[in-house]
Amino acid sequence: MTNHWIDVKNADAILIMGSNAAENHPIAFKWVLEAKERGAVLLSVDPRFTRTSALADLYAPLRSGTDIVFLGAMINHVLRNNLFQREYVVEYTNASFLLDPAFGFEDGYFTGWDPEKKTYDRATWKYQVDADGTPLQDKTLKDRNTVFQHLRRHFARYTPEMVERICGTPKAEFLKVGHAFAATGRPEKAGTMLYAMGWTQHTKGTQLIRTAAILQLLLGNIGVAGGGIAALRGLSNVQGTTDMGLLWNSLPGYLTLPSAKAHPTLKDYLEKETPKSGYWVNRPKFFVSLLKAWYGEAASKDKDFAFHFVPKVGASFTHMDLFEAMYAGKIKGFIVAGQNPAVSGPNSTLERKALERLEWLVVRDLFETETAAFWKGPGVDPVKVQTEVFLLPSSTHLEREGSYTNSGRWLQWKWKAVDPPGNARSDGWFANQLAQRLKALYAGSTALKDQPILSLTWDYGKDEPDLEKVLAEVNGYTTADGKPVRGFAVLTDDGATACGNWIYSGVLPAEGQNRAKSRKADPPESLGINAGWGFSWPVNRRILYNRASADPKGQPWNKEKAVLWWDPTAELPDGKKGKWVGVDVPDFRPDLAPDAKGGGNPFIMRPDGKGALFGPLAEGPLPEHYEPVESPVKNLLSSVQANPLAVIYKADLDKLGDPKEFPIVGTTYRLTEHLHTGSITRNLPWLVEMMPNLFCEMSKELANEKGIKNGDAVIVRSARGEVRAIAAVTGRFKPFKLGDRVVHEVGIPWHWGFMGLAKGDSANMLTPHVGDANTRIQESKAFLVDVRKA
Amino acid sequence: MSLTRRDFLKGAGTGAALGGAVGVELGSAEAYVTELKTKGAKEVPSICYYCAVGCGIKASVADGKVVAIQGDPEHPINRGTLCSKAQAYIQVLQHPNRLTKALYRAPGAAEWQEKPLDWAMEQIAQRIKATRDATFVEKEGDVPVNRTEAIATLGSAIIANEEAYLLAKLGRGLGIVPMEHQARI
Amino acid sequence: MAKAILVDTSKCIGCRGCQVACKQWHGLQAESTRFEGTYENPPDLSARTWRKVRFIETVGEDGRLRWRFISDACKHCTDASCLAVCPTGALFRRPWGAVDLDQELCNGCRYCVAACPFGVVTFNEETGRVDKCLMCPDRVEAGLAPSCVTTCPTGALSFGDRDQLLSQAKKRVAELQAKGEKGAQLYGERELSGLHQIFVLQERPQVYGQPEQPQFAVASVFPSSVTSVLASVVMGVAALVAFRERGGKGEE
Amino acid sequence: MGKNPAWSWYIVWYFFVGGVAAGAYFLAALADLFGRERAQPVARIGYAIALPLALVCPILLTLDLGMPVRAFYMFRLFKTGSPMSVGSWALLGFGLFSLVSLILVLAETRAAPDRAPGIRRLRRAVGVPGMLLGFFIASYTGVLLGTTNRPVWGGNAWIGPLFIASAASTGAAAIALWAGRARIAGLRRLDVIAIGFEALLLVLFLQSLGAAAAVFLTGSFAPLFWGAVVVAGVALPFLLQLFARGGRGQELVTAALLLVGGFALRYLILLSGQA
Repeated sequence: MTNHWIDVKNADAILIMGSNAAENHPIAFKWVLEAKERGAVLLSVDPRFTRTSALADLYAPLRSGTDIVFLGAMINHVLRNNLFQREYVVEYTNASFLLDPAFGFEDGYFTGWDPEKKTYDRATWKYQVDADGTPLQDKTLKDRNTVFQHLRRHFARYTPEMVERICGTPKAEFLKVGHAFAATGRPEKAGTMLYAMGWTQHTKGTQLIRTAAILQLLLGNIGVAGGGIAALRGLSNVQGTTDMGLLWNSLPGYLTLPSAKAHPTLKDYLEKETPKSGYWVNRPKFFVSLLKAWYGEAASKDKDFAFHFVPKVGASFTHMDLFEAMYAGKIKGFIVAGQNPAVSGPNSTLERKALERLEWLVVRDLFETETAAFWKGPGVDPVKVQTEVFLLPSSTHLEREGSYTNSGRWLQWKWKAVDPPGNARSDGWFANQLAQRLKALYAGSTALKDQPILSLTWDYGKDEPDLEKVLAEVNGYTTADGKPVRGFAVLTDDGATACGNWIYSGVLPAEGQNRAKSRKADPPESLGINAGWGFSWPVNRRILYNRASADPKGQPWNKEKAVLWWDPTAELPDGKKGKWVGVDVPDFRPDLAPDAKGGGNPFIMRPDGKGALFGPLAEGPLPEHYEPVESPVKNLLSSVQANPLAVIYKADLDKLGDPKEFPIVGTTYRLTEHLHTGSITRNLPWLVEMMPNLFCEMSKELANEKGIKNGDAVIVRSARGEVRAIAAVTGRFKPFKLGDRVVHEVGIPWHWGFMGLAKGDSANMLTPHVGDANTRIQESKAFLVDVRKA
Repeated sequence: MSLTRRDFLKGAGTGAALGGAVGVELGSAEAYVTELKTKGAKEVPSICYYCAVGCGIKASVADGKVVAIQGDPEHPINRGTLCSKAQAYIQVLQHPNRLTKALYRAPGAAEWQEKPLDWAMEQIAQRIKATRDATFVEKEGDVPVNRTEAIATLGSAIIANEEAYLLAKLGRGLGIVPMEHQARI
Repeated sequence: MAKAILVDTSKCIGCRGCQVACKQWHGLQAESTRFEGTYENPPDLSARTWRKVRFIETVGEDGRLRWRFISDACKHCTDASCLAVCPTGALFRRPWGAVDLDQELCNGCRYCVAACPFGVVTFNEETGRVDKCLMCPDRVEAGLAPSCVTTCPTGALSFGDRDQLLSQAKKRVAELQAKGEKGAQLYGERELSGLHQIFVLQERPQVYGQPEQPQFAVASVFPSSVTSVLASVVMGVAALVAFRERGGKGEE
Repeated sequence: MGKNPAWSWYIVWYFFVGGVAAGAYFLAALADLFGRERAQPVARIGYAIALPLALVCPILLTLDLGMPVRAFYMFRLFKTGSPMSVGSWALLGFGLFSLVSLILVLAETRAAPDRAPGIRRLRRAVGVPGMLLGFFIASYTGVLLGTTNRPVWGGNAWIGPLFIASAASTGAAAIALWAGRARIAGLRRLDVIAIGFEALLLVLFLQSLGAAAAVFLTGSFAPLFWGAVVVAGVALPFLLQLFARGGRGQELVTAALLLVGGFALRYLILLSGQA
């Protein structure tokens, strides 16, 4: 989230799309309804009428996988009717930048497409620059090569009629939503968008979110209170664990793991990964401080801070890559903790089969999960499974301490309430034990390959680690005396500082001070910044890009909801006058005056300081609609059916469905009453009694066609497998009328599995191993199925 | 003998008057009093386990047991409120099927065996070492790559930052590249 | 001062925090259920489910679909049939309005079960006694709100002085009507001389499974008694006619 | 709508047995009051029947409770708004009066001739409040059903009267059966009036139900209603007692029919509100 949960109350319009916030983030809805009480309009766009839609002022249905068309048409609507916030767009975005005249787009492809290699040559995806390399601009936005004019032309094809024919949204409903949200284009108005997996689990998920970002930039909604784009993350610390680098190519603080090809040496890494301008110029300080934190003494300057210890990536290992490799027998050992891929992994038939090919598997969880029990799952003969499995009992969050980072980037400390039962232990304990045991096993080895593990700094106590000590390392310290650094601004690239995760730096600014433990809330009637509650990364900033909440002269666009403004009289520590003041920590150099060079560039993480309407991703610098890899219809916008760069896996169990055999769109989602794979919640009687069985929601029309009655058992089938569910025949799903065609969609929650108190088939038996072109997240929100009465 | 509670009479209203609701109570029936079950319990603040809203919860602990889990009224996001999942969380702590012992399943076996935790940890460490040693790639050409792609880790997104940091540090320290978690799917 | 719970259905998102909060606070066991084509479960209020959210799909006059949620529990009526008929005094009224139940005094006669106009009071087969929502007297008397209210994220449930909640509810109804919600109405102000759980509804009570005109069961004692006395008189006269000896005529 | 209280077979039997006991008693008392020597068998037999049946009643009621050991909690309160509360006390009183009346019957038969009239006077005096309790016992169950929010029962004011008429006819039937070969004066006349009255009340009851009457008339209860209640319990005994002159055999058949009809009536009314 660019902003945070409470800030939603400051919005004038809330578009919930790709999320069912009332269902999956019920407490967040407190703030959605608070905004509504204050007069905000609540818009719900979803294939199905959800608990969120029930509270919305306007609801518009759309076929799964067509969100870019819907949002693109909103962009078109805003541009055509001059509803965008012109000054913001001109000053704060790259709208006025001139693109290479050779850049263009035709029939689904941007310039540079190589049909042989199936990749883009990005040579033309760039600005025209002057001799200094500064992009050329036309602030009138009239030049046909401006980003703005490209945007206009690109989205001109995204008309309300197209929305009706592709998304199945009645034109009138689309226009109502589009109009209501476009009203936030006025400078004093703010609109926010809440999304979740409904936007990410597509083969063009990243582009979809970019479409949203473009719209928000056009409407001047980024950086302001009540604005922003809110990724509603699904698990209590999925934000923090991502921040900490638990993704294959990531190191803590979003420092990329070096690759063998691009970064053979530290010098290569720093040169290639550090831009010339923007905040990332500091990357060497962050990276070197990380190496110091990890490898201590061994990370000496003369040895390139032990850069060679860091594993260099070769092949990709995103979730699906990992399981494909496992299925191919390339992965021998697997450690799974608090996750349950046998249920949550797409094409779970393949992923379960992959587990059989492991030599050993370690699972740590609260209950016996499907992943731990894969060897006795449906259709599996234990005798034939040679995998050794260790299942270790885990403690719950109330039986251990530590900090969680919520979706709004707030670090909050949680105190331990009780001791865990029996041999249940925390993940910290597991890591600590394992590190000590491995260090002991490798002790004395002089082999080069064993030096990284032997050099790894590790001193957190014997059993349960001292987590505040860990947090102190994460925060960073000066290597000379071990004193905490006050923030990442003082980190250095010469080895004088160590820091485990630069973005968290400042959480322990002084010894004995842990800002994650701060518990001073703002009064309810305030703007809701709550700077005294927890610690928000970076540097306790609550609204990212908040320089953009003020106009180019430094005055707030909306005085009533002012976040930041330039005070020319305020005194700086050095006695000079003029600084940014307000209720939040400036996301800007605090003394950089609006009229100074760069004083009007709010997006400091970007080299040019401008919001990127034009921003290259794998499949192009502007979002374009393609049909899902499995779709019942032809792409009406171009002859390119699916995202040309979608990742499609080709193992024998990776089958794709033919629309003739599987004419119905299938989608998966979650329920309030269960969490993810249900490994916890399907064991809790109070939750099971509310949601006992797997069900499949479908329209009355489809049910009629198939002779299915509400409550009947049905079989939902895809090219990958089939599941048995109970039919929920409802008016909340309606068939989509696409021109003269009718397309049906069904939905099925993915919480069930074969273990636990409430058992059922897993919806992911149906979903495919196909992934987003940028993130490789699976396309489980739009795939093809058929339904029949069981 | 005393008249029934005045409030009964008051409450009974018109309809009861028609029915002649004049009652006499023979026994003494004071309104029973139940003590607040959290009375005297220690309130431990924490953060909800489930989604990423980050609601504050407080666990009421008495005699080393959690007797109630409620919303933290001081928390600015949820202000004491909680959804159904969080309200049911106490059942995890009281659950008869919670894992409390290390279990081991030998190749081809049809059942789990209970094992001492220490044994399991040592075995795991040895498996990691064996697989790492057998699959470690020190160099690709001239470039030191120091990695193994034959050991993978997955999870978790519901552990503390500090724990995640330790796992990341240890994993990379061992040279493991395939480390993923819930954020990808 | 009479207390009450206000249920504002226009703010309910159906998260069912209240439903489970009640179970947690009172330690109520789960029921065995099956998904029957609706999110709503368990199917009804019961001895183990004192509060539940009902999910109602309905189509308005404008042809648009609505999905209504209502958090339902004991209404704590002023004219409380259950309390009025209870022969043992197990059901009683708290000074602040709640209809409470002393399990120690209940002998399981089930009269209250039949008497309740809302189907709230339920016999518990396991304990041989009845059960229902008590409005958390332990919490209220300690200065807290009932657990369902405390947990409600959106303010769909609130607790306080009944008078104050009533005026709040009326204001809300007016607001909703001004927004075009023509079905917005108050339920529980006058019904049964006033409920201690009052509702802001967006449709007719019937749509939410609530009786339009709940009846105070005891109201029929008087007419029934009159007819019974008259019938007794008739039988007295009949006996007089039958047994009075008139010289053995008619019968030997 | 209230939930189904699931009152069991014990309650059907209680309604029936209580009705017979109450009917027998109030008929006995009325015969004692209004009849002369020829009506004395009605009084003696009626009192004699009332006591044992009155003793069975609390047992049946107790067995139906969720917590039978707490049956005596019924006597914690006396709540005039609750028919069950008042009924419990009334049942206690009725049992006492039945006992006293039976003692006085036995006392009279064994007393010296000069003391017998005094005892009978005393019995008549005792019989008056006892009779009132009898009427109460006969009807309060109907009032109780009316004081609910169940289908058929809720708010209905005709079940009490119906139960009184039925108590009279089944009480008379019980007396007739007890008497065996002996003829009892006045019973036939009483039957005719009571059954006629019952028929009238049945019509009023059904009419008050409106559309809900269908459960009896055409619904799943219809065969039992028409067969057992209307034909066996009302029409046949009425016609037999009015027109036939078949002697003792006929009396006994009529009595049996009345008991069957009375039982079926209670059963159906209890079931219809719990369907």
